[in-house]
Amino acid sequence: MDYILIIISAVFVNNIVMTQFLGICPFIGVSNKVDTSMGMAGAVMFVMVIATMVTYLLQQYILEWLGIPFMQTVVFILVIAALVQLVEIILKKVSPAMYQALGIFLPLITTNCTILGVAILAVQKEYNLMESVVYAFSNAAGFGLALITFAGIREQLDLVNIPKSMKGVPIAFIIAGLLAMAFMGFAGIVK
Amino acid sequence: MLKTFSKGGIHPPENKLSAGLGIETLPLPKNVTIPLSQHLGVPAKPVVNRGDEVKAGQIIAKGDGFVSANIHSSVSGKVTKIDTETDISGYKRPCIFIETAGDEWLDGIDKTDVLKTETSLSPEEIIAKVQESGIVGMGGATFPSHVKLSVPRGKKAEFLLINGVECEPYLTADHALMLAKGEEIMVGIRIMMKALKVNKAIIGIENNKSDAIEHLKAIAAKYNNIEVCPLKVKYPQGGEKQLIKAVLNREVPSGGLPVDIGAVVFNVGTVFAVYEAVQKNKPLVERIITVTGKELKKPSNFCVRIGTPVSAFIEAAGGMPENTGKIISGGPMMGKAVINASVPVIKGSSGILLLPPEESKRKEILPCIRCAKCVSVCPMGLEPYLLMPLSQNNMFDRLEENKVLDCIECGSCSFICPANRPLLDYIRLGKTSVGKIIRSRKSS
Amino acid sequence: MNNLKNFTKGFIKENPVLVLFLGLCPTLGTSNSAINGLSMGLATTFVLVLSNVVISSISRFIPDKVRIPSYIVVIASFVTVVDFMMKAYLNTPGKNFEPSIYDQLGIFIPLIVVNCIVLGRAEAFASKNGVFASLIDGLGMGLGFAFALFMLGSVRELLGNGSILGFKFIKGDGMLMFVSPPGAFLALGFLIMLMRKLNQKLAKN
Amino acid sequence: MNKLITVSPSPHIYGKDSVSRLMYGVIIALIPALIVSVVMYGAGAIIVVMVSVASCLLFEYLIQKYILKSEIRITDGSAIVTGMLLAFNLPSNLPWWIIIIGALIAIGIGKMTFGGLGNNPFNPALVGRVFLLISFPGAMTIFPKAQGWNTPYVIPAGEIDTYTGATPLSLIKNGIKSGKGVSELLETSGLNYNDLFFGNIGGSLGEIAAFALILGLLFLLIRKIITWHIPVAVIASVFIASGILWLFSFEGNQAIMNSMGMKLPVIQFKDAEGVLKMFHMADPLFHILTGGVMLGAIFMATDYVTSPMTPRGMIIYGSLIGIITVAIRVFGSYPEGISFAILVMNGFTPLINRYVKPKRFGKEIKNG
Amino acid sequence: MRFHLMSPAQCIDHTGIVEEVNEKSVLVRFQTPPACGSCSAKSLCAPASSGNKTIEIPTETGSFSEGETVKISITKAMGNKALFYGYILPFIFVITALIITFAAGLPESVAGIISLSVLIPYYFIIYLLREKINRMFIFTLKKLT
Amino acid sequence: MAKKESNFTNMLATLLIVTFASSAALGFIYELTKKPIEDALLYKKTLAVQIVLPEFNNDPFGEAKRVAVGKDTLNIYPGRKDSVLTGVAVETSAPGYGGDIRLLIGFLPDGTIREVAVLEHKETAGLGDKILKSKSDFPLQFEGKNPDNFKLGVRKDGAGEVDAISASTITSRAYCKAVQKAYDALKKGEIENE
Amino acid sequence: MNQIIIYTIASLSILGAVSAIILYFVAQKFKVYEDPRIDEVEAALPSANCGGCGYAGCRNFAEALVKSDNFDGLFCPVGGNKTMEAIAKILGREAVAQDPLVAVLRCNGACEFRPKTTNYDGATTCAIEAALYGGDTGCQYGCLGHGDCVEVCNFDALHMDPVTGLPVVDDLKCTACGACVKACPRNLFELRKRQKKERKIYVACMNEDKGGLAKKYCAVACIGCAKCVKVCPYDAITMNNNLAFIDSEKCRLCRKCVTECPTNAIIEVGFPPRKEPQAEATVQAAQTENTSQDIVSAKKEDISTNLNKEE
Ligand SMILES: Cc1cc2nc3c(=O)[nH]c(=O)nc-3n(C[C@H](O)[C@H](O)[C@H](O)COP(=O)(O)O)c2cc1C
Ligand SMILES: Cc1cc2nc3c(=O)[nH]c(=O)nc-3n(C[C@H](O)[C@H](O)[C@H](O)COP(=O)(O)O)c2cc1C
Ligand SMILES: Cc1cc2nc3c(=O)[nH]c(=O)nc-3n(C[C@H](O)[C@H](O)[C@H](O)COP(=O)(O)O)c2cc1C
Ligand SMILES: Cc1cc2nc3c(=O)[nH]c(=O)nc-3n(C[C@H](O)[C@H](O)[C@H](O)CO)c2cc1C
Ligand code: SF4
Ligand code: SF4
Ligand code: SF4
Ligand code: SF4
Ligand code: FES
Repeated sequence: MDYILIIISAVFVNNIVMTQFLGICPFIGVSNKVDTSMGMAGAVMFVMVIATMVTYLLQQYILEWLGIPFMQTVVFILVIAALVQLVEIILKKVSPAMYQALGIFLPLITTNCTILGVAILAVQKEYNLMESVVYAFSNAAGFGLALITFAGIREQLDLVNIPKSMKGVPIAFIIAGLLAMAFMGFAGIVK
Repeated sequence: MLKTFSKGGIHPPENKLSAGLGIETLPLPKNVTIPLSQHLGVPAKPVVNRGDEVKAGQIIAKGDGFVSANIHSSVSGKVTKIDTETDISGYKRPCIFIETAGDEWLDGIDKTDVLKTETSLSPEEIIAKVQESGIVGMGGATFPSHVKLSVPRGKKAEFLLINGVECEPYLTADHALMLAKGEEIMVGIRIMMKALKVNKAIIGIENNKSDAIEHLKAIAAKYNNIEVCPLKVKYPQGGEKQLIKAVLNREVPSGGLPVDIGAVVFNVGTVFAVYEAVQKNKPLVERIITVTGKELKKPSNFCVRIGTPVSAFIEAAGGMPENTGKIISGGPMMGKAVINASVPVIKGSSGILLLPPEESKRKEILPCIRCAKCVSVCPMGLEPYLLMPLSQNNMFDRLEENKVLDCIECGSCSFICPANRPLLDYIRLGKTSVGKIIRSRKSS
Repeated sequence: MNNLKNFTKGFIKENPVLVLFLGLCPTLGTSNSAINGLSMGLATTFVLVLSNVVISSISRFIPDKVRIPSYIVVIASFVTVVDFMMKAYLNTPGKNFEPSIYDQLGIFIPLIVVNCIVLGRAEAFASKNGVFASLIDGLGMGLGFAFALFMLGSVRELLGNGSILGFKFIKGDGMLMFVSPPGAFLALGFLIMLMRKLNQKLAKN
Repeated sequence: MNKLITVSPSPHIYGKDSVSRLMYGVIIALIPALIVSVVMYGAGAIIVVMVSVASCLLFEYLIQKYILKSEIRITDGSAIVTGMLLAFNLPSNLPWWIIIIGALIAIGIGKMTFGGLGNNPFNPALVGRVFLLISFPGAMTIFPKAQGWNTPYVIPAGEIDTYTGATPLSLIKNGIKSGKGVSELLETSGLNYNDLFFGNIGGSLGEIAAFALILGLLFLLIRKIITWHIPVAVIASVFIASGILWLFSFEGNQAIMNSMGMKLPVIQFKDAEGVLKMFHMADPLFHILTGGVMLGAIFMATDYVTSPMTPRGMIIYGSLIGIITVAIRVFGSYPEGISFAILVMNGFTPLINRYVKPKRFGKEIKNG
Repeated sequence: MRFHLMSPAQCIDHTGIVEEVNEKSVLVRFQTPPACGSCSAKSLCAPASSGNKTIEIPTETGSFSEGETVKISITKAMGNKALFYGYILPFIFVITALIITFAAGLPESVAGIISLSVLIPYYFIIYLLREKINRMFIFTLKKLT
Repeated sequence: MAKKESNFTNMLATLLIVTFASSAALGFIYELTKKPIEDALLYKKTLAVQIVLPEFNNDPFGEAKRVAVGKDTLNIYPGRKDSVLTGVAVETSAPGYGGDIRLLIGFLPDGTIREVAVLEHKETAGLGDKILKSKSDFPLQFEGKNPDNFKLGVRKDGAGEVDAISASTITSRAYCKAVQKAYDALKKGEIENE
Repeated sequence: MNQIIIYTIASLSILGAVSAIILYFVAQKFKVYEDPRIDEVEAALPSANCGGCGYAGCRNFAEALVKSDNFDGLFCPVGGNKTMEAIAKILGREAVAQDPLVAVLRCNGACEFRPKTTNYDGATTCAIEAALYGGDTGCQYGCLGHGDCVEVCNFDALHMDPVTGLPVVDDLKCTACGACVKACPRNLFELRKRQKKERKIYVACMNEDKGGLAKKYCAVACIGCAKCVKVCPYDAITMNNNLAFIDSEKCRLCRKCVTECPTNAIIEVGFPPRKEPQAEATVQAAQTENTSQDIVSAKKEDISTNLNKEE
């Protein structure tokens, strides 16, 4: 039950993009096409969960143990940066063709602030490992949901004439605002 | 329940002003201008020279290539020049100009009205005869009929469908033909069944032509395997895919041909032309044409020689009304507006429609309100509201993905759009561009 | 002259938020009031200036391949320092238990690490320029960022609460939408649009 | 020849529908509900509708003229529809300046930032409404009691309780929150289905009378302005979703028990009795007749611009609206959720359009 | 290399520049997509940006020369497949492992490490199957100039 | 000096130096700020108690007491000045519209409400959040009242003498309920002068 | 030293080492190295992202420039020689100077010279009209006037003249990117070499009909009389399908052909008014016939004098 609440909360009620304001850059930058948004969502899901697991273990079993939880920021960012690179190396080594296909398929997948943010938030919320993983997963799902919906709207808007001064980023923010407003209706579903 | 096709369609006001009127024959025109491309495909090659004397029915240009057709002189007289002349769209095209002198026909052509029912020709001979006679589809597409009669190897035709639907408002040429030449049409059907080696022919006629349905039903009773199928009135039932769907409940696959599902469709006019060619040895030099319009004194159905200037029979129908805003060759849904009244009639012209100025102007284009009416009327299940901006923005891959090439250009979407959007204009543009891209992809 | 230009460009012409669209997350997340926006902006400026200075002085010694990780370590350290400072000195709740500024900025303090502006400036400017120029650049960019946050915060606070920096202009509440998350997006969208128009005007003259 | 003939690509004739004809059709369809609201709420209803429509028109005009510098198209009727529907979603005693803000948001942000009619991804009237609900929750949640012409537009200070009353939905929601059962609540408040059907209840001014809205629906269907898919999908899914939940609720179980003479609980699960006692819910008929379900399903979810283009898409869209509505009503903190539900699904409309294509004519043949 | 007459709509393209021509393959470096090209933040697009990747594409025809601009395309289906095997499947394995180890009552540190290490055999198996997998992905190279 | 080449030793060395330097600095600064941070945290924790109670110089947390009222257990923090009881802070809560409303209520020894602090709430901004002093005068009604002779209930409900926040009856009810619970706990807790 | 500090240092240093190792391998395996010159080259480019060079965007073009050994076929029409020189400097190569070009419209069929024969009432794009109709005047070669070209010009160099109904090229802004050439369904744009002081002489007509026919529908059509061919001392004019063409490489701006042309189909731009009496007639004729064209040339004169001053 708790897990379900975490999921509903992260996907609908406290959506990472629309109410927590994390991952805005890819949200604004990569959300032009529905297909790539989907790919991006899948990749972020993997990276986010793995990163959260690793940072969780580091935090609980190393930093706390050493009494230096304040090193969180430095350690997490380094670990995440290295981790993402590591995954790439492994993929390339393991199957070059697959790696290449991914490279063509996906836009740049970056260690944006979502990954770090979710890792830190999971620690702050004092979740246990399983909860952290569910939390990371559902935040990635919420990210994907926002990204894909948003990409759909933008694809549609590509075909109509919007005022020149609103084109691009401003209109993206307006849409995000209205979408966030719509999602406010879910408030209270998870107390 | 009457049969009809299942998807989309509209009900424009019928306005069949000349319905039920007989066919009048016009006096010979003084001059004829015979364009060299009256069919899809490359223009025919002239085989006469300036100054030559020609007889009616004499071949004057030979089809050049696969989907090309022969062209015959429609009158007897002298070739005054072979030159380019603006066609109905304002582009200059090669034409042969003939000055009429008498009405002498080539030997061997039987121009009497006597019905000749039996034929001894083999299928191949029939097809050769059709080709020689320069017959092209009279339903509007002017696709050379001999090509359609030669079923490609590996495919088999099961049904011959005869298109007597005439779903376009105003037009009554096919209607008049069916009433006047019922027997001939039946013979023509039998000939074509033989050529196609099919055992079953069905004539599709919309319910608003009940006299024609009764008439043909009565005659068809005498023949085996020919059936008349009344259809509910709905535009564009005359489109061959819709007709096949309505009559046979089969769908021509996207990108496929009717023969892929065992059907071949011919217009009644084409059938009559085949009859005349095979039984009377008479090439395609004249056709039935409706001249109509709300302001016109005497809307009529005429039998005219190919190459007659349009103005000649507008005269015969009571003269060009004072306020004419648009002259349309064909029906109001699919016809083409012509640039002036001096252009000649060609094999594919089924009607001349004169619209008053108020009806000939388009209304102000408003933004699409996404009312989905265009989607709901599209008989091909396309999304015109989407195709138009895709075409405007040159998004060819998405046009292709959204099946722009399936559009039959019926115009239902433009007709229905409350925002007066020129949907079909842009879809056509998109079709052309995508078609080019696909061809270049295939050739590479 | 050049330094002056470097300093001022961050405000209007190359404003990191409103023109370059960098650091959007903290912008949206911490601009529900003018004071929050300003604090976040200043915290970022602090990191930006110091990391720029440090990086410009050490970049010569750093091999290319470990450039980014080294920069990250430097930046992250400064972020942690800011975190310590704010936890120590800006962590007092208000009279009515409004959360302290530190609590309100919350997760966005550690996230300064990944703020594209910081790393971006390190990469694009500090690693190629002298210490002083980098300092000016960091200060300019940082203050430009702070300026944008402050503007956005003020707009939102004014519309949403009828006040700026806590000074009430109208009685009662404003349009509460502007202090809730959707308002952040809407306000920023319009602010960017206005900035665009302003820059166009400037470019014309 | 001075009168040139015209040439243009085919087709050469056009249907008689036009954008303004459709919009004015919607306006006509809204009239029954407007009449009911005037009868119930008196002058307040008229003031709110007038202010809303006038300011929508004005803002549309100003933006088209001075900001977009485009053609002025306020006569097409869409701004009037937006204005009326915005008004229909407001309490009949909302201060005029809040209405004007709502109109500004609806037209300015909801519609014109995207370039105007046809471009907006979200329903403008609902954008305005939800914006106001979140921005001015106080003013937006005080609903006057229906007292005909005696309902004042400005409620005299200190007499709030005499003139205002809860909407049926908030009555139920608040009641359940304080641990009361639904039947008890309905009894004490004296609500019955007749009132719900004929509009003798508190609420936004256009949503109260189901029968007037259904009249509008019939008009829209007969004039072929809308198709049945969306309204039916929304109403049916609200009915089904709330029905299923109701079966699990205390009231639903009791109803079944009464009719079949069985013992509580009908549906068995772990600690069923205990859970059921805590889970109160109104019945599905109540859910479709109250709040904005009818108004939303008939007039707002059907907005062409923001709803899917194919029948299948419309049904998916409508059903999800219904489900989200019920979810918000039952589990969320808002007593009513249809506005949010429609806006959320507006957001998904492009995706629906992308993936739910009309059935094409003819299967594709694979070449080669 | 194989030509397919697939509609371009089902494909994903990238432009790249031929970097090296080998006997059986060419090395192509992707160009930054134009959208990114004009973005002022491109060089800082985060530490792990894979903005310019070089990939090796086997071709039979040696008709490419260095410095040439080419278009690389794969089908969307292929992209999705890569995504599935590269990210989604291992993700599912990790989660499953985590659930199992949790259910088995292992302490969470152990459970975490075990489920993370599931990735090792997973990628090892992929490595063993790499020939087969490589054959799943067909790239189309097309000259642009 | 030219850029260092990217070979393994160089890279390792650089990174080690950088990390060493920054970690050393961090550790150092941590030591420096440790005290202020702890002070700030302590202040934060005790702030509410300081606000709601009159002057005290004991450690109210140290003397905290837990009292069961109905199903709940409340924390009570007595404040004393030189061992004389100056007031008692009671932490209490009740479910409001959006979630639990948590209050800390300062009572004078005679049971009069001195101050109420809202520790946490999830009420609607603009409606239920009027329980905050900064938003409306609603909470002022309670100050100086003694629940013994001030009926904690919403006037509209006929349950007491409290004027509800308009359109937020639920919040108002919850507030009253929470205060009532705190008062009950206070009575039950029987905190006396030492 | 404090224990915490030791732990801090130890853990972070270990982490540093680990990252170093990982990143070392990354560096080994991913030989991604972006030539820093790409950035420089890109900065030197006009960043119009117009595609005039044949690449998707300026950056892609920059990459191609850096990658290739010489500048064969690589040219930025927007930046022109100056840009290419700057890039050559960055890359240490020779720039191949290309003649700067400018677009000219080869149709002078303003409304007054080319009366309408029909009213076109379809979608207002040249592409659609051209696909279905020969145009609303009798000339099937001339400008349709819906401005497809204006739409595609990224540099604001094209505007529709409301009087003539023809697009006008702003020489100063035109970068010769060629977008209009591609867009025009009638192929009316030609990229010509920029000549001295922005002067130019060209045949503003594409009509291939025989003289009489051409003249019938358009007063200023080229009728293929070949008088200009004969009069040109530099062999710059060729005649093909009844249509004259002036090669901008060969033309020396002597203006003999202009006066010779019986239909004024040859246009001169940027010249001072003629003094010889015999030429005056033409100027006058031009003035009476085509005032707006005059305005255009007058404007262009200003421009060219300005240009000269700048140089
Ligand atoms: C390239 C091409 C080849 C065709 N080949 C055949 C054919 O082999 N058999 C046939 O029955 N029709 C053939 N058709 C004819 C079409 O199916 C169709 O009958 C014709 O285009 C006119 O139809 P419409 O007036 O409905 O548009 C062909 C058409 C084209 C364009
Ligand atoms: C929208 C549409 C409507 C058509 N309507 C008719 C019609 O009413 N009568 C007809 O004979 N052909 C009509 N056609 C042409 C037929 O599709 C088909 O080309 C013709 O029946 C084939 O016979 P033909 O080759 O003998 O012309 C229509 C085509 C289209 C695309
Ligand atoms: C968006 C929204 C937010 C609300 N927030 C609160 C709230 O914070 N506190 C509250 O007591 N009631 C809240 N309500 C409930 C209504 O105001 C409800 O009608 C009221 O509490 C009961 O009516 P009354 O106060 O007139 O008795 C809210 C309602 C809505 C629609
Ligand atoms: C059937 C129908 C329903 C409509 N519903 C709405 C609505 O709910 N809200 C609104 O602002 N406009 C509505 N409109 C008007 C119009 O579509 C709307 O203003 C556009 O969304 C503005 O682009 C409706 C129009 C029609 C035809
Ligand atoms: S019919 Fe017209 S307005 Fe309606 S969706 Fe289609 S294009 Fe848009
Ligand atoms: S013209 Fe084409 S798109 Fe329009 S309704 Fe007909 S088939 Fe459909
Ligand atoms: S020049 Fe060509 S593209 Fe431009 S308006 Fe004329 S016809 Fe159209
Ligand atoms: S006029 Fe033509 S060539 Fe010149 S810049 Fe514009 S589009 Fe390019
Ligand atoms: S700041 Fe870029 S993703 Fe958050």
